[in-house]
Amino acid sequence: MKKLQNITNKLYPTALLLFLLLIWQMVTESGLVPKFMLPSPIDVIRAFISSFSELMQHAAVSLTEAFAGLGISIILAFCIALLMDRFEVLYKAVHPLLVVTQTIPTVALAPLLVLWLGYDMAPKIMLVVLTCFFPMTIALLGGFKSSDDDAMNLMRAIGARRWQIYRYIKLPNALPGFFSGLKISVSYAIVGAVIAEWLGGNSGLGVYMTRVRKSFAFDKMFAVIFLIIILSLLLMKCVGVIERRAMPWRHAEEEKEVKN
Amino acid sequence: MKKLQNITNKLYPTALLLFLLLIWQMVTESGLVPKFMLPSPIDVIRAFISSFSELMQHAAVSLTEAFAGLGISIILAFCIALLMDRFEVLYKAVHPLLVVTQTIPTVALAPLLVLWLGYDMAPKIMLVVLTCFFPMTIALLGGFKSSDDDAMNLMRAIGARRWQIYRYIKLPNALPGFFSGLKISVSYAIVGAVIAEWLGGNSGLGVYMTRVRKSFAFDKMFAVIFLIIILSLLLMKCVGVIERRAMPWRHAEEEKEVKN
Amino acid sequence: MKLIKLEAQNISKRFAGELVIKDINIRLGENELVSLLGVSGIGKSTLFNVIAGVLAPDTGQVFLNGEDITGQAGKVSYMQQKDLMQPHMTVLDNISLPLFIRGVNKRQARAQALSHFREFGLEGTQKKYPIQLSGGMRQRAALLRTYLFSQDVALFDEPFSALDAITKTAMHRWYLALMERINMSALFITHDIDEAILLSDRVYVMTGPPGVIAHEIVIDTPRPRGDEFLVSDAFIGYKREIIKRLSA
Amino acid sequence: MKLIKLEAQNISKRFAGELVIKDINIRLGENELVSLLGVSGIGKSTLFNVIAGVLAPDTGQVFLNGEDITGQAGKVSYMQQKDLMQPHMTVLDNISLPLFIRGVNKRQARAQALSHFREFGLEGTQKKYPIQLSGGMRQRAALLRTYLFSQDVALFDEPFSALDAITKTAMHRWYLALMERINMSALFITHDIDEAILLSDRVYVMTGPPGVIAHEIVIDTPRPRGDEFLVSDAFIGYKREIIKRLSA
Amino acid sequence: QTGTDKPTDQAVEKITFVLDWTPNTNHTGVYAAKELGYFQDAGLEVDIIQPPEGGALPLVAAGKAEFTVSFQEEIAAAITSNNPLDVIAVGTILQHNTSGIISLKKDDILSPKDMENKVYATWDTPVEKAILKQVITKDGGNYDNVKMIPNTVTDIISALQSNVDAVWIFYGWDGVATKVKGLDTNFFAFKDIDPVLDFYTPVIAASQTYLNQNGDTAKKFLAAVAKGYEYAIANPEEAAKILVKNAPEVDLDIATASQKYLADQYKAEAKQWGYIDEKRWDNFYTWMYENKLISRKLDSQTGFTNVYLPK
Ligand SMILES: Nc1ncnc2c1ncn2[C@@H]1O[C@H](COP(=O)(O)OP(=O)(O)OP(=O)(O)O)[C@@H](O)[C@H]1O
Ligand SMILES: Nc1ncnc2c1ncn2[C@@H]1O[C@H](COP(=O)(O)OP(=O)(O)OP(=O)(O)O)[C@@H](O)[C@H]1O
Ligand SMILES: O=C([O-])O
Ligand SMILES: [Mg+2]
Ligand SMILES: [Mg+2]
Repeated sequence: MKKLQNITNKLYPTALLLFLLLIWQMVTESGLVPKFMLPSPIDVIRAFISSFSELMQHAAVSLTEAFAGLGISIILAFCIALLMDRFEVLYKAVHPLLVVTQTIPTVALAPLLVLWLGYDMAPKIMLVVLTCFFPMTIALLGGFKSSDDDAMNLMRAIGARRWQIYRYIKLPNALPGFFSGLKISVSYAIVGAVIAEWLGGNSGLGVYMTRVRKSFAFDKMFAVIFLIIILSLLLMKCVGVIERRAMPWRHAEEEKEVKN
Repeated sequence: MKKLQNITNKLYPTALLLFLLLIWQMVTESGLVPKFMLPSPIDVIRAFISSFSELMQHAAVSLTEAFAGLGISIILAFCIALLMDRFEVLYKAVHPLLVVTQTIPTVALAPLLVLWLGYDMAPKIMLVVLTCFFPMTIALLGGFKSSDDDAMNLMRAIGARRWQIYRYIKLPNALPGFFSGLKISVSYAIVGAVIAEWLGGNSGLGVYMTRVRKSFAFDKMFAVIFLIIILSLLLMKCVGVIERRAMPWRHAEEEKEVKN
Repeated sequence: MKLIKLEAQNISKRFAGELVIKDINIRLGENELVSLLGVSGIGKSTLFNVIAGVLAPDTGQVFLNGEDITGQAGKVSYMQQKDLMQPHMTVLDNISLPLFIRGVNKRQARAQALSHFREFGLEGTQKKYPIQLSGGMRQRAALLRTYLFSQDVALFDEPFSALDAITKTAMHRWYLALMERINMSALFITHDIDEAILLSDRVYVMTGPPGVIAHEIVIDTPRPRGDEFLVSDAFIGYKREIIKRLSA
Repeated sequence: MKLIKLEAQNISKRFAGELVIKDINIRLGENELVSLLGVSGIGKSTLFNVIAGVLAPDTGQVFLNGEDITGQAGKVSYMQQKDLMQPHMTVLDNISLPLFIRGVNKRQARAQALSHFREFGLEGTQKKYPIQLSGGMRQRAALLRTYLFSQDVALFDEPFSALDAITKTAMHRWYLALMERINMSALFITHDIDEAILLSDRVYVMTGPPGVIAHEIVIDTPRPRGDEFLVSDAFIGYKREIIKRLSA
Repeated sequence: QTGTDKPTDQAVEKITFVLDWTPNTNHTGVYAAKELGYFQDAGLEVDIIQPPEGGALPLVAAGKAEFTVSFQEEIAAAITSNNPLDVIAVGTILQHNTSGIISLKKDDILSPKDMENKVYATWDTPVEKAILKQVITKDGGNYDNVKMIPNTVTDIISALQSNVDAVWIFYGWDGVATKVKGLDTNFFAFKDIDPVLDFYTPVIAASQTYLNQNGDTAKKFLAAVAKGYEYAIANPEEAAKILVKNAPEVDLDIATASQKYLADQYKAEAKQWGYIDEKRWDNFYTWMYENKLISRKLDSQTGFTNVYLPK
């Protein structure tokens, strides 16, 4: 039953996607749009295959940067969110500024980052951190702050220390938010790394993208864009899998929902 | 009472901000970091004042693009969300693709947009739409879909037509989500317009930013960044004000919360 | 027997293949208040949804004043367990909603609704938002909204179950007094045995699953019923009987 | 009077300048079950928070076995209206939580908790998550958690009010039977007059605002109290008295 | 203002001209033509536009712009790609390749081989690497010993003071800027090492389709532009002011110094501004093909034309 539903659920978007691709192919075939302005899907697939090994090499670099940046973001977000939850003064002082930092056009900072941090991975990782840190922190903080007051009263009534309240109530309560924040962040992370690479570097999808663009290979450029999308989706899927592992009680809740 | 609290609430972040600015000023004064790598806050303020009229001219262009893009996004988001809520098939087919489009690095598409749409405002507005459309649609759709089933049953029981259910239940229910989506979107909109302007044009903060960057004027570049932040915050504030006007019942709810 | 306002015949309904209610037959006479008592999940709300025309039954028919209204919404009033006041509308607009829906001009609708505010103990609340009302007031507002939609036949799905005991008692008193003044035939779902006995002319006891009408008890204590009824022998007798039937 | 386990003397508490409870004096004897009855918002939970040491009173003291425990958490068991089962822990871990907190080794804690599962009607649920339990089971699990924290003195804040009438009746029966077997002194908050009479040795009636103890009623019907007690004259007498005191 | 003899009934033709970079002294002639009314006199209304990152050739090919600033090697890439772009050079802005390697005096980079073991900020393009290899090898050095780091130089002054030793620059802007700012530098130009490297950079490009349909307009445009550059050659200081007026963020001191330098470079020894020498052009394309920088051999006289230049 459930499996069947899964299949039909995927049928609609797949059909729509194929339909869109078909239209795209037809538009380019018809010559309505010149090829150099819009390569056809088949051109793009061909470019993807022919430059596959290059793409993979560059993807490895971008992924390394994305993961490093994500890792740092997560650790930072945990520390800051914990401190902000623990110390009200800190929350009051830092939270409004955090919100403000979100309006900083990170991409605009990229040239400065290169100037400050040099040409290696550091500025790229930094840009990823700047992009991902905020949603992670807000998600975690939301989880901590939304913990049930009554549950915490209960914990206090049974004599729990502060860290025990974090251990048993606040951290588990923050997990769902953490994972949805993470899902957003993984796709930001890759895109962040790519944008940072535009600013210079020897390898990475952003560098490759600049190169193929400068040699007017739009088919390869589209191939890179598609690779980025695929990588983002794969990573989001991975987060989904980890999420299910980390929160086994969610199965129970979902089953309950299906039943009702 | 409330006013006093408002003031102390703003005291902490303001103090922290001033402290950070002070440190920044001291770092640059001390010569620890060469001026060309990091202009001091005072340099930036000076740059802001000296180039104020230019900044305003360019800001007007960027804001026009941002508003046009936002307006189109809102209209589009409303239409698409309505259709997707109304027709389940459409929801099933389009929603997964919408999520996927979110992983497209819009900035990467920018050069293509210029190629396709030319030099004027069109590609910039298009990029703003691509950036803002998704969060708006998802927010609206969430509001429509989360409308209370029982309330809708009640409406049906009293003989309400479909449009009446939208009028009295679904649209008001989607408003809070709409406004938080809008708050995110306004800051995305400005940044989106600026990034699009990097791609070429005669005016706009992005064009100006590129120029001052390429003519070694980092103090002016920081001034642009700060202007962008200020504009984003102002716009978010405006949305907040409109939100309060559009949802008078929120006052009642907030008062209740303060009391409890 | 009084004139029959509403009748449900042989109603059955399945969800995902599972039989939830089976061959339900109930009647509601003019100006009668009839309660439906049963444990959680037995299918009481499902039956109401069928009667209200929001849900199509698998078998059976619903008649209002002898006319077949099976599957037609908007024929009888319906008040759910939650008061379902819309937070974004003033109390007055919430209450006027059924009239708006029916296409009554807004000014007229509001005036009509307002004319009942005193009777329903809602004076001075018209410009407030629902969140500013107490639980009891919200229920009275929902009741007035139901009443405005149709003074004829109303379905009440646990209208008082969200209230605390003291407020609930006050609401019972007020409702009994109201019933003396207005004409309304009402079908009532409740979990609360005391409430069913206090308010009803008859009580249907539902058991299951699948949900069936296991018993019908006529409460023939005359109205008005005061507080002393709650501690009378007659009351105890009904309660004993119902507890026996429910656990059967 | 039995040995006094718990005593609260002259408790007052203000929130934002407003006096919520005023000069509250209550006692709880060994193995006694004492109920606290009062309308919503009168300050019952506030009083419990003070006794549990979660909230500091403005005036007054709390004594446990003659020792001043004012403002000290972790001295008495506390069960709130919501069952507060943590969704992310198995039923067994939820119940063992007080032992974990106290620093008992996890395996030992689980074994100790498990040894009571039969008694509390929870066999077979240990590996489940709370969401997979029925309302009644969750309340029993919360009760066991409370019991495991301290067999001595427990505070129950509306433990059964979230249950439907039928389940609640079953829980009452089960709880009365449990009381025969275990030793526990319990202070009980409820909105439900019937419940207070059925379960308690004494009932404190709170009125206000500010919340004060208006009256104390001793329910001296001997235990075990069966279903027929609910419809007995004595029961009616108590109920009449309480209704009078509450509305005074 | 020159007296206008333009017939008023003739419709004004709009032209979009896309730069290759932010406004600088390479573009002065175009700004001068606009400022001094040469375009207006020719019945043209010219919009000067800042470029997209990565060049505007596709826009010209797509008909979104009429003219753009490009480079000889960029045109080679465009016309040899899988989906070739319809673009062609219609005139050169500078007669010679004034680019080369700049470094601080203290680094002692006097000729290409001195770049060994020095840090060079590379744009990481195949053409650039091939050129470097060519000059270093020819100078007797080993190209592999140059330390390459990605080029993100936006400011030559600060770059040379950071960990970068050598940067590829156009002397007319960055080289002059270092002088104005008082830096002691060494510089060598590629064309002085190997004549084949005296290719055309920057040039003005258009699409052949546009030229075929609007030959007269193109001629009018280029005539006005040529007049603008002639003005810049004759009046460096006035020309610098015109540029700064149109791009206020440009440093007037650098611009003036740059104009003075470029006055001798716009036209140099050529008989007219913009003229592209067939041999020099072809030689460079041959060199590109031999170094596998383009996928196919280009015929002689491919990629440029002088026919739209004023006679
Ligand atoms: N739309 C639906 N789809 C599938 N199952 C449903 C649906 N609505 C109700 N059910 C199931 O039908 C049964 C009866 O539900 P119903 O709400 O009618 O019970 P109820 O007697 O009103 O219970 P309560 O007293 O808790 O309100 C339940 O098992 C419920 O899960
Ligand atoms: N932390 C708090 N801060 C301010 N006011 C509070 C706080 N906790 C409770 N109150 C107020 O104190 C009063 C008593 O609340 P309390 O929860 O003790 O009542 P209660 O008798 O338990 O009510 P219920 O039966 O609804 O649980 C209420 O008016 C409530 O709004
Ligand atoms: O224009 C640039 O290629 O940076
Ligand atoms: Mg129901
Ligand atoms: Mg309470």
